[in-house]
Amino acid sequence: MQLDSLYQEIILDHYRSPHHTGLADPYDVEVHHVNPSCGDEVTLRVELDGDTVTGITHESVGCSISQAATSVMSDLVIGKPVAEGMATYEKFLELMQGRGNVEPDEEVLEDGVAFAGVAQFPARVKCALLGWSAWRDATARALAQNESQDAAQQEGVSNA
Amino acid sequence: MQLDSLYQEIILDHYRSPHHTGLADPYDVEVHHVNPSCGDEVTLRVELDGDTVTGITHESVGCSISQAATSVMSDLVIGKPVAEGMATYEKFLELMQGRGNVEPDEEVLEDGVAFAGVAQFPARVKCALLGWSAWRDATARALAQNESQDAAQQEGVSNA
Amino acid sequence: MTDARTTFSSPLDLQSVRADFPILSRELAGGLPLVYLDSANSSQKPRQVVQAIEDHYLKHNANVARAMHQLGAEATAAYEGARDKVAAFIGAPDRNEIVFTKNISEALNLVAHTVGGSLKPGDEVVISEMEHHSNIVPWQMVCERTGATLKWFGVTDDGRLDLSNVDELINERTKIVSLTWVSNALGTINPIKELAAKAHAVGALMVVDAAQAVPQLPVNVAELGADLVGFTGHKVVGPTGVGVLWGRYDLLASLPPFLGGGEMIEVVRMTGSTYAPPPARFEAGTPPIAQAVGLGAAVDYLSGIGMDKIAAHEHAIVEYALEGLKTVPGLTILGPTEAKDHGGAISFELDGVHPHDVATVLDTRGIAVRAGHHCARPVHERFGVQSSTRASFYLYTTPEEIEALVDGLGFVRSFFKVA
Amino acid sequence: MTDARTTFSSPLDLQSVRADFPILSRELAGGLPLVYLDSANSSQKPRQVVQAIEDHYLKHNANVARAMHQLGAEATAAYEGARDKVAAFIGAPDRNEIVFTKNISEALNLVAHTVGGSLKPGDEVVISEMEHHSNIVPWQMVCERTGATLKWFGVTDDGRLDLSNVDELINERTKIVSLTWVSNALGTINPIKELAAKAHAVGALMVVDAAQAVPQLPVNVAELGADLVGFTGHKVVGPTGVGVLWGRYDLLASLPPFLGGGEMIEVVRMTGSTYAPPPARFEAGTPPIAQAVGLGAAVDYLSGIGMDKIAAHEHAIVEYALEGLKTVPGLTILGPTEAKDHGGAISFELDGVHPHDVATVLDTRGIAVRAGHHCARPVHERFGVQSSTRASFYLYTTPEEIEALVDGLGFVRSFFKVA
Ligand SMILES: Cc1ncc(COP(=O)(O)O)c(C=O)c1O
Ligand SMILES: Cc1ncc(COP(=O)(O)O)c(C=O)c1O
Repeated sequence: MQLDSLYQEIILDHYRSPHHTGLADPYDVEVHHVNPSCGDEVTLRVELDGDTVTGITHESVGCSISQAATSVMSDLVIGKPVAEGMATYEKFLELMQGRGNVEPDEEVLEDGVAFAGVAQFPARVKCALLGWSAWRDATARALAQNESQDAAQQEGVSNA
Repeated sequence: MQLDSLYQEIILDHYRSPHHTGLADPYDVEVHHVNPSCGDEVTLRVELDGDTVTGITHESVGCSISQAATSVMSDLVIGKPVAEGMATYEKFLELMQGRGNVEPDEEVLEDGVAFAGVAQFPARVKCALLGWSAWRDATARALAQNESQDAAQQEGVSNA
Repeated sequence: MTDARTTFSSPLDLQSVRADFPILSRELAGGLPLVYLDSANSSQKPRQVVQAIEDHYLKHNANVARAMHQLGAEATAAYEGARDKVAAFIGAPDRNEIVFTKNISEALNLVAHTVGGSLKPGDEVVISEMEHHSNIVPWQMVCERTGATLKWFGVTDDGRLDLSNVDELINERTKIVSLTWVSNALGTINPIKELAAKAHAVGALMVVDAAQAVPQLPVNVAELGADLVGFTGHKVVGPTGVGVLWGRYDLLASLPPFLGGGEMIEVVRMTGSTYAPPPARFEAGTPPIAQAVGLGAAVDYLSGIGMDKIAAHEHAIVEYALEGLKTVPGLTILGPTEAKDHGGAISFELDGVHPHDVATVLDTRGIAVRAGHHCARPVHERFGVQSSTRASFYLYTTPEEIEALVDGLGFVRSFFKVA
Repeated sequence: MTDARTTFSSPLDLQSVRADFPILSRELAGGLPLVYLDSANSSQKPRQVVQAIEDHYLKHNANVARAMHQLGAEATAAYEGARDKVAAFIGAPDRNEIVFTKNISEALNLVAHTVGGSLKPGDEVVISEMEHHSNIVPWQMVCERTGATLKWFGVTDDGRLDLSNVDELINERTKIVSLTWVSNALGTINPIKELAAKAHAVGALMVVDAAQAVPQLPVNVAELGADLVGFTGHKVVGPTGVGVLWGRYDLLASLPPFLGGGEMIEVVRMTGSTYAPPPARFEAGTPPIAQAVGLGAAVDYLSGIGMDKIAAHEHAIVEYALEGLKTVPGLTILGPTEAKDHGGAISFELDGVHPHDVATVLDTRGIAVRAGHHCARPVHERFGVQSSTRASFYLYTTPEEIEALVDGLGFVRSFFKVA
């Protein structure tokens, strides 16, 4: 029973056929994140158009939870403004850290509600957050990079 | 009672007027030993004639036990062959480590028997051994130094 | 009796505090009661701390971080929970600023190694003459390795930091200022906040040895203005085998690792490795898990009583003790003789009796004090004394114990016939 | 069932051993009994060890070496007594060859720092692909610092050290060979004695990571022929927060200090310091006193049972487990598949199920195993796997627990529909 609440069918489906895998070109920033305690790894590319996330692709090795969570994260964030993606992350984080006492918001989290059971397995919370942390890092870098390019263009300076 | 067994009159006498203090010239080797846990220090000079200890002088800062023990040690060792001094040391060490269960040999240890009570104060055993360790170190060095000088002389080589 | 001694008042209910520390009612050899006046050396432990350790081993023991099973999750929650508790206890803005070490000595070596590793000839490190050896030797070692120069504050005759040349000492070459907050030898409480501002004004980092401060004072590292602050578990009614380094997160994140091994890594390849972010970066190998848990229980215990009350008690006891010691003929106090800005340790000399002999005679009366240089040889050299006797106090120290010390010193004098 | 499984026999009275470990009869969530198969990660503690720690804190607690009073003498006797016990347990010729550290990771860093500090470009350090990160990263760091070159033994397909190029690897440029005795990931037991002789033949030092060996094998460092050997308290039924470095005395005495601070000094002056002889030289700051005392109780406990019997039990359990695991379809064992020269840890892959998922599903049945790379990423890379599941055993492991594991793996397969 506890097990089924962890391994919901939605999770196993995303695990068996994850969305947005295969690293696409072009992209703004690529990052590589690992979970040092268990060895899960994700390589993730992000593309922004202004403040909107136009693309996320990833390649990862890892358990069902980390793979499925990265797949669901991509679904949730692609096409949304960065700020909305970050807000979704906050909701997801709250769910993960809630030790089972947080009611998930299906409006916001969509397939992400399937991860509610993970919160009862503290050791697996990191797995569910790996893809998110990669996306947040990549996005922050992409924003900074695009900003400095904009600034350079406005000043009429062109970077090689 | 316990106190009086530690601070025997003999010890306090040696403490108040230690023998063989003031660093004499000539000497073979000078060493400086410290008890790092409490800061007691002794500078000690030794002079040998062949295998006989002809002189020990010392200057020290430290507690009654360490000062008195160095004084008694000097009395016991001066004029004796090195081997006999080392044997006396072994007896003294045995007494110190005996936790009060070793009967001191007054023949060998003379005034040193007064330290029997120290064995019941493990923290003070180091104090009673400081002068002895300085003497043993200095003597070992002096023997080595004299030997190499002898060897040099036999080979007809003179050291500056 | 002087006024201070007759009007002793403390906000603590000493009887109930003492009931938490079973060792205090232990009988010594000869049926003597224990008068423990050596808490600056190591504090005693309340049963709550010992119980927390026992519970951990017997019910929740497993390795942390890496273990995915239920015991592993419990052990990790306990260990990381201790990090939360310690962060809250010292006012750290971020739990990831708390690094667990084995003692404060390791913490100071970690700092000397990682911050000090980038020192160059011409750079200067400033310490003081009243430091504990653990805040001297690591700096000597790193200065020797890097060619940087070690400078130090002197100490005034009344045992305060000599600040007369502060602007000369802390100058544009200064990269690190590392000072004790409360001296373990003199009891002096140093003006860290002001000195941190001076250090920052020249772009230097401020490191604080808070080994004696965290046990006694309400501490808020965010307000202190220092960059790195260390303390040690066994002096805050916690276990041995655990210490803490707090550092500003961005500073910690900029530092290279110290020890290498499990837990501190990100990816290990035979050809090279990358490292985890703080605090993991600085916690190589299996950490002191049960000890951190015990430390968590210790800071809970102290918070439960209230650090403000503990500080007030400490102040009252120090005042009482200073007055009492001043009544002993031939006794000279090293360091400040007034209770203002005076931590809970008092070192002194007794004319004509060596400190070891003082300590041994007191010990035969059940009174535990420390004799020697208390790991602070330079400050003894500064005062021209080879060693001293130190009495130190904590939340469980009673005025009766101070009386026992004063009476004991009278006995020492008569025993050695200096009375 | 195969023959090996039906004929299980151990020299230990498992029921009475297990009675000493209260955690083993703990109830997990959902009322499940605990099946603890993660002892290579951290062992459980018998009540004797926990009791010794409690006794120490509640009756004898004080700082060591420096304290002259009765409690100080008792604490010092307990701490130094633990040194005697550990020396006897591993056959050290001299008690002063035992250095207490916080874990074996610190011990290996100490060695890399002090022995490795004198490395020069052109010098070589040899490790292996099956090392724990704690025996890789410190060497990477010191090689980077000194310009020396890191080399390593490969691992054969059946999980043994690849000795085919040993005479090329260990050559006249080799200064240090540092190898694990028993692999924590593969279980492999390495031929340390032979390799130590090879190292010595070229004038190199032999360092041994005995973190997994000391718990399982009767150890005599004098006979082993190595120069430096480390192990860690929490894996030998002892406390966290304490490790051991053994070294030949003359070698230790020739090494510079590692961490600086209290206890490790001889004379401290502001202008420079001199250092104490070993072991104090390497024990800066207040040592893990209660932890050493607990470790002393732990080695007493193991000696009381008999290390030869524990080794025989471990062998029997490993044999039983290997046979059992071989009955699970789709299961591939990493490393040696025969019990000969096989320590008490077995890592494996299960087709179609990620190790974390294996571990989590087993956990819901009360079975605690480890999933990941067990702080040994390179050997996983060597076998082309990202991670594995590891079951590991100790003196309290029963054949019934192995059965529970095998059954549990069957359930994992059916749950993930790979059956
Ligand atoms: C072979 C080996 N070496 C080193 C270590 C590191 O031990 P610790 O984490 O106690 O320092 C371990 C265990 O984690 C190990 O199995
Ligand atoms: C001011 C100060 N700094 C550092 C230390 C060192 O603490 P530890 O021995 O726990 O590392 C002490 C206590 O011994 C101390 O009083």
